[in-house]
Amino acid sequence: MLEVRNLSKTFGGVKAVQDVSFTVRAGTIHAVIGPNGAGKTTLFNLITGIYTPTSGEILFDDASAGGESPDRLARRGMSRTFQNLQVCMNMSAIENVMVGAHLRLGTSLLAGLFRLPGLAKADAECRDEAARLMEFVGVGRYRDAHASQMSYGALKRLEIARALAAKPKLLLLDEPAAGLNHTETAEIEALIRKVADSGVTVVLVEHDMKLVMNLSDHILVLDYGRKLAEGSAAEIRENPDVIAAYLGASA
Amino acid sequence: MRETVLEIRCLTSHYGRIQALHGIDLDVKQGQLVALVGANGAGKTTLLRTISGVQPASSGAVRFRGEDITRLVPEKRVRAGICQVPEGRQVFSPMSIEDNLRLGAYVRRDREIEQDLERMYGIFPILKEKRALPAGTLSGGQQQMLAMARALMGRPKLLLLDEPSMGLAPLLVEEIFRVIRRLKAEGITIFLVEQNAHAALAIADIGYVIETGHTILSGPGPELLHDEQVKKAYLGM
Amino acid sequence: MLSELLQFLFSGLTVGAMYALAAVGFSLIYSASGVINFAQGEFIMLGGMSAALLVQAGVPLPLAIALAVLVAAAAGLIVEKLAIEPAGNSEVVTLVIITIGASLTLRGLAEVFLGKGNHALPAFSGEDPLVIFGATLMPQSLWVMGVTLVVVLALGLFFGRTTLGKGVLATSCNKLAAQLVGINTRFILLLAFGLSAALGAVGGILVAPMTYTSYDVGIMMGLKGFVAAALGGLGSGFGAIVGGLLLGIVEAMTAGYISSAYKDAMPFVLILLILFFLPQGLFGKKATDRV
Amino acid sequence: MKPTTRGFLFLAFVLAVLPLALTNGYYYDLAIRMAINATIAVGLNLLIGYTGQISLGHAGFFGIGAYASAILTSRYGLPSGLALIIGAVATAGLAFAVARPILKLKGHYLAMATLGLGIILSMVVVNETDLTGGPDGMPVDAFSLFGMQIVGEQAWYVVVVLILLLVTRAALNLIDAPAGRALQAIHGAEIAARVAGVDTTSFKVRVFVLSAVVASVMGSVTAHYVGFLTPGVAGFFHSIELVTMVVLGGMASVFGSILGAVVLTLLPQLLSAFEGWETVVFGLILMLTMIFLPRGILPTLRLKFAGRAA
Amino acid sequence: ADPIRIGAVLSVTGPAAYLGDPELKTLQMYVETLNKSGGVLGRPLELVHYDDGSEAGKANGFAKRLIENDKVDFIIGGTTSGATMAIAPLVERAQVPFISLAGAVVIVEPAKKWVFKTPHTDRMAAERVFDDMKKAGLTKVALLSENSGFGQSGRKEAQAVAAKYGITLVADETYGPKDTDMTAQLTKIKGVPGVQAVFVFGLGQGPAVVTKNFAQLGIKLPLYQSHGVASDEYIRLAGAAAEGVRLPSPALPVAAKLPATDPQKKVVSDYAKLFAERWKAEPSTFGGYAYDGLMLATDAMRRAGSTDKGKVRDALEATTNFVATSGAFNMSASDHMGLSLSAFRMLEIRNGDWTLLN
Ligand SMILES: Nc1ncnc2c1ncn2[C@@H]1O[C@H](COP(=O)(O)OP(=O)(O)OP(=O)(O)O)[C@@H](O)[C@H]1O
Ligand SMILES: Nc1ncnc2c1ncn2[C@@H]1O[C@H](COP(=O)(O)OP(=O)(O)OP(=O)(O)O)[C@@H](O)[C@H]1O
Ligand SMILES: [Mg+2]
Ligand SMILES: [Mg+2]
Repeated sequence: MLEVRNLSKTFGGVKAVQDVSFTVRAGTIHAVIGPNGAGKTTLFNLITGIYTPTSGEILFDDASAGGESPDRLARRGMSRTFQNLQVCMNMSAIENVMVGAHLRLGTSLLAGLFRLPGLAKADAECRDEAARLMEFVGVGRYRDAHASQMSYGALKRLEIARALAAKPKLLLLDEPAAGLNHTETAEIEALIRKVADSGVTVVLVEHDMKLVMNLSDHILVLDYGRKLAEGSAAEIRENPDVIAAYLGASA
Repeated sequence: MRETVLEIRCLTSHYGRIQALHGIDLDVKQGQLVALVGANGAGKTTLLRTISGVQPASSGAVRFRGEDITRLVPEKRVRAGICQVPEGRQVFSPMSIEDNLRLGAYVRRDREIEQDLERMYGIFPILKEKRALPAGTLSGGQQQMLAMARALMGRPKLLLLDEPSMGLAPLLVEEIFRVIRRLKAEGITIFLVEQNAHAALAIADIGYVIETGHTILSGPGPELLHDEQVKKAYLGM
Repeated sequence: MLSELLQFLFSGLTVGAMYALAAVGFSLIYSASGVINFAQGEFIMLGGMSAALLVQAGVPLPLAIALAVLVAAAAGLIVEKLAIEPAGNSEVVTLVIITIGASLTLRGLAEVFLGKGNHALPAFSGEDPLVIFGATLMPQSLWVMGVTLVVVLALGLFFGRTTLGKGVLATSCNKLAAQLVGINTRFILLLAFGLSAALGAVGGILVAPMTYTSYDVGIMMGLKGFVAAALGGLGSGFGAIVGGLLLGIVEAMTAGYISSAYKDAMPFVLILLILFFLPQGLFGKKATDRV
Repeated sequence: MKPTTRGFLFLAFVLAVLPLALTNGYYYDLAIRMAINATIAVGLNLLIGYTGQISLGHAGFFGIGAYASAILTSRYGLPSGLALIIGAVATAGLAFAVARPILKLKGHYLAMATLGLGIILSMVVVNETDLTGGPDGMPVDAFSLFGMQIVGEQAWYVVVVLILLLVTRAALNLIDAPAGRALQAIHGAEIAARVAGVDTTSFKVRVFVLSAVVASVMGSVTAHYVGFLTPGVAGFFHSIELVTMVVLGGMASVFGSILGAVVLTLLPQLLSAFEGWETVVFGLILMLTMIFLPRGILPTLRLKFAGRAA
Repeated sequence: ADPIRIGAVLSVTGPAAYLGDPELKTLQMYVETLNKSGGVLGRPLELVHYDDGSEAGKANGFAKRLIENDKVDFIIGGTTSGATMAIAPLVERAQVPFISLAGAVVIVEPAKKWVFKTPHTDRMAAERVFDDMKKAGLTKVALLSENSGFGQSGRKEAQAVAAKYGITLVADETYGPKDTDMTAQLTKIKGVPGVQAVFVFGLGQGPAVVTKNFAQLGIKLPLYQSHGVASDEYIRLAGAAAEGVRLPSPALPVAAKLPATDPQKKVVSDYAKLFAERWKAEPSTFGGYAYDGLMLATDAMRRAGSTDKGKVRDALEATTNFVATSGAFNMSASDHMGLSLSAFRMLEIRNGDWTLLN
């Protein structure tokens, strides 16, 4: 589904991602872990078109995706959440989720201006669906709230709902459990599992090892922008390099 | 009996008409590490913001070392020694990392700033490496370290931590908790909001559990770890 | 030919230095609050008008200058205290409209109390032009350029070296965090307005001997200052100078070689071109926020 | 019934019964000017309030429409309807051509670029004296369509009110539609919008063109209605005035824009009583409104009543 | 008795405030004065005035207000030609007599039934200057005009009449009303081969800057200004640089220097004195236009014996040899201004003061 070949990205002198290659098979959950500043978020930004790669290739569904704009990639079935919240604070919570469904609705400006038939109906359905999604990620009680009224953790979940609203083929989650306690993390874990079971390929960045180990079919470890290791959860857990660079003794 | 550093009585706070805190009562004694746990939206951040004075209290009182600071402007509270690591890191993005750290010592006039700077670089070497870069270019975890170091540059008497381990790699989480223990050993009073309830309660002298703006439980940290309700709601057991 | 070119250049530098000085004031308030202060031009006007009227009333020039700067600074402080501070955490556009309101109020008050006439101020170092390779330059131009340079250097030191200066920058980029490290953000804003009003007044006083002053000069100076500041990159003192001089020189060259009718339009053509390639102006900082 | 529908019906009702209170030509004149400004403000609000892209150059587009109508009808004898359309098309073309590079800019730089564009346009109007009459301005013939002239305030009132209602309805439709949500998402978090599949550049360009065309058409209408044009209509201050209407009434509020336009059109008339102090009072009102109603008149009041948080 | 309502739309603020402000002051002052002496036709005058902020669109709106809402008997104003032209169609339709205070020729050419004006036209100013140049043998002239209604109208007229006086305009430069430095334009003019004189058409502080820059560049050519600078303020601002500058002007600035036999002497002296006393400010020739307007209006009312709009208009059109600050007015059906070229005096600045030429 996703193939990354010799991908690099530099900012001035900083080599944020260096020569990274890996493959994500459809229908699996793939984790990317690594120390802070290892380049995980940068990798996500490259895959989703927010940054243009300095070199290397990205293939999505066997077609080139490197340097394409985010909205086109979204059209091709990618969706993601952000480590640094990107929520529209000028809108209500549910509208934020509905933005996620943008591509599935009539997006023409003219259609909007003249309220072409069909639009209102589709929109109402979309609203119901968004409400369901909010319930699904656990922010149902904010159904009528404005985004600016939500707490940090709630906003994190709202982003997941927005990403899901796009009905993506490939979902990238950047630290979905940050700011959640163990119980809430377990909920999110179940949620991701459910999403994956519905056939969505998931790539996630997370520092909560329990969640990562429980969920991942495959793990990629980055360190200083390079690939440090790759393998199943069990393999990674035992990898001495990974233990030294990232996990530490306790994990 | 140790001196009570922070004393909160019947504190309420509102965002517009939404009430986020419903009469919080809470005590933090000199040198103690107090942990606060609660679900998303429980009001933890709001409580810390109210203590720092960036969110107005609607009623009730906040006393710091016996003095009523409920209506004090934020900068005076910082001068009095209350420093916060805010939620969402809040670094000064366009400014260099070193400037960020120096700004942490904004209220200080002593000569030991340079020394403290080195100390922070010692704890977080990556910050030293990137000292001249804009803080906005840092990765999420690196920014979290910066926010922590910046607060420590203020030489707090009371340190308010809003989820300091968020977004940090496991090794660094350990490091952060080590730092917290060390600060406690140095006699700094710490008020810790943490989603990693397990780690937080394990090292806390006192733990408080907050739910929709009410404190519903309190007690010695390790004891709370064995509380069934806490286990179920916050520890995922 | 050379003397002509040189004369256009002098003309551009003279006018450009005025724009630069106006731009510095914009940059300063922008640095502290992220707001474009549309009342900046009125501070320039207040400086020039007060000085001119005081001199007319018989006050010696140096004293008149000092008083005029004080008047403008006081106006700046009052605007901040009464209009910007109560607006608190409003959005930037709201604050911008407030500064437009402040600008109208100040101009209106000047109109009512200081009258609509034009006023002159004596040149600081005489009226005999300096002749350089056949081109002429007024000594007052040198004053303007010199003071602009000094002001920008001083501001550079202030922002680069002093804790207070850093505090100003911190306030604009994250007010919450600034409060949490103990910065008195209200004082910072007050300082910024007072300072930039004083700077504006200095500018207004320096240019008054060459351009005359009246209650409505602030509109044009304010606009040109904003343009120069944006051209150079908002928040950059050096950018303000380069932006101002560039603006002045392009105007003069356009008037000299292309068409005086379109001399005011040409800088904007240039600016549009520059912004297409450098969206942060010439020396503006790139946005650094990550996702 | 949706609140917006209710609001729209209320607006239509007010506009329908308003003539009862318009006892002479002057009051009609005021109402017409309000409606014209309100229409422009509603269009501009789509760009500024909803999409978050400031424009300090919209008077330039207004000017294109106005002068296109004036020049094409009086100097080239074109029918006024055709002239209006040519003006609108020219505006759309220009707006489209410049939108892409300009809308890449953010914040004050965007303000700067649009301001520059507006000033260039107004300089052309001032300097091309042979076509535009220069600073002294030029007269404009009456508007006629299929041989029928619009004469008299009553007729104009009907025309501009219909346009206002049409534009308002369309704007309300839009903000309630997916496309409108996309616009607001661009304002709130542009990157998130792009990742959700919103072609942000194209949306910005389209809404920029849309608001420019509305301004242009209203420029044509104003030209014929007033019968005389001076370059001020294309100038910087007019642009500022338009933006002020949007912000004062309330960003991202269609009815707010209308209110803002009404207030800003009415104010100079009311203030004429303050002989010599007009500017001062006007400035003070502007400041006080924004201090006490920081989100603009309508949204702040609505918030106060709905009790939503800051 | 019912007051006679005089409506005025003036540019009291904005770029044209330089003109509109003294105009308003003049009207206010003389309405007071007239009322003190019993009013007109035994009725007091009431001035209803609006400030158009130098915007023609607003002038149009306010004129409508005067006509429809305030129901005035007479309208004075339109400080600028733009404002006047925006008002003209309204008064024509509503049939209200109207005296404009603006300079453009188009206001009265062709004559519109209800529209009159008091100032000399810009064309007359250009003609007067070119006439003087011709006498001095200057034929190659550089034109530097202000980018405002006043300046551009002047530029147009100057271009139109230059040939009549055998004058070639060898340069055509402009500057903005608030520009701060005109050395670029002047340098360009200086470099034009064969240029013999410079003619500046502008208002307010701009021409003073030009004059200073002129001196700074050491240009030795004769410098002519328009009537736009015929005020003491110009001399004060430009200082020594203004020495030798020539310009056409109404009689007002030289009121004291007029020979006792001059028919205008009393009118302008009285006006200047009254204005200075009442407003503690220098009288301005533009205020003089407003004086002329009000006096012509009231004179017409007196002669018509009523405020009936049609009768007042007819009386106004029949005005003969009415001496005011701008000169002696002789209106007719085809001439709604009624001034001759001789109404403009040529002045030169010598020793920091006005000197009446010839
Ligand atoms: N725009 C940029 N300019 C300069 N350096 C950058 C930029 N973006 C990222 N970097 C650097 O690249 C490195 C990788 O950053 P990235 O955000 O990808 O890390 P990460 O693996 O997501 O870390 P974390 O777990 O802390 O979120 C960091 O050292 C960061 O400072
Ligand atoms: N700006 C705001 N406006 C309105 N309501 C708010 C605002 N910020 C927070 N709230 C509400 O106040 C309550 C407490 O929020 P707070 O941010 O303090 O929660 P928290 O315990 O820190 O949650 P989290 O773990 O998600 O950070 C929540 O119900 C939230 O929705
Ligand atoms: Mg990251
Ligand atoms: Mg929180």
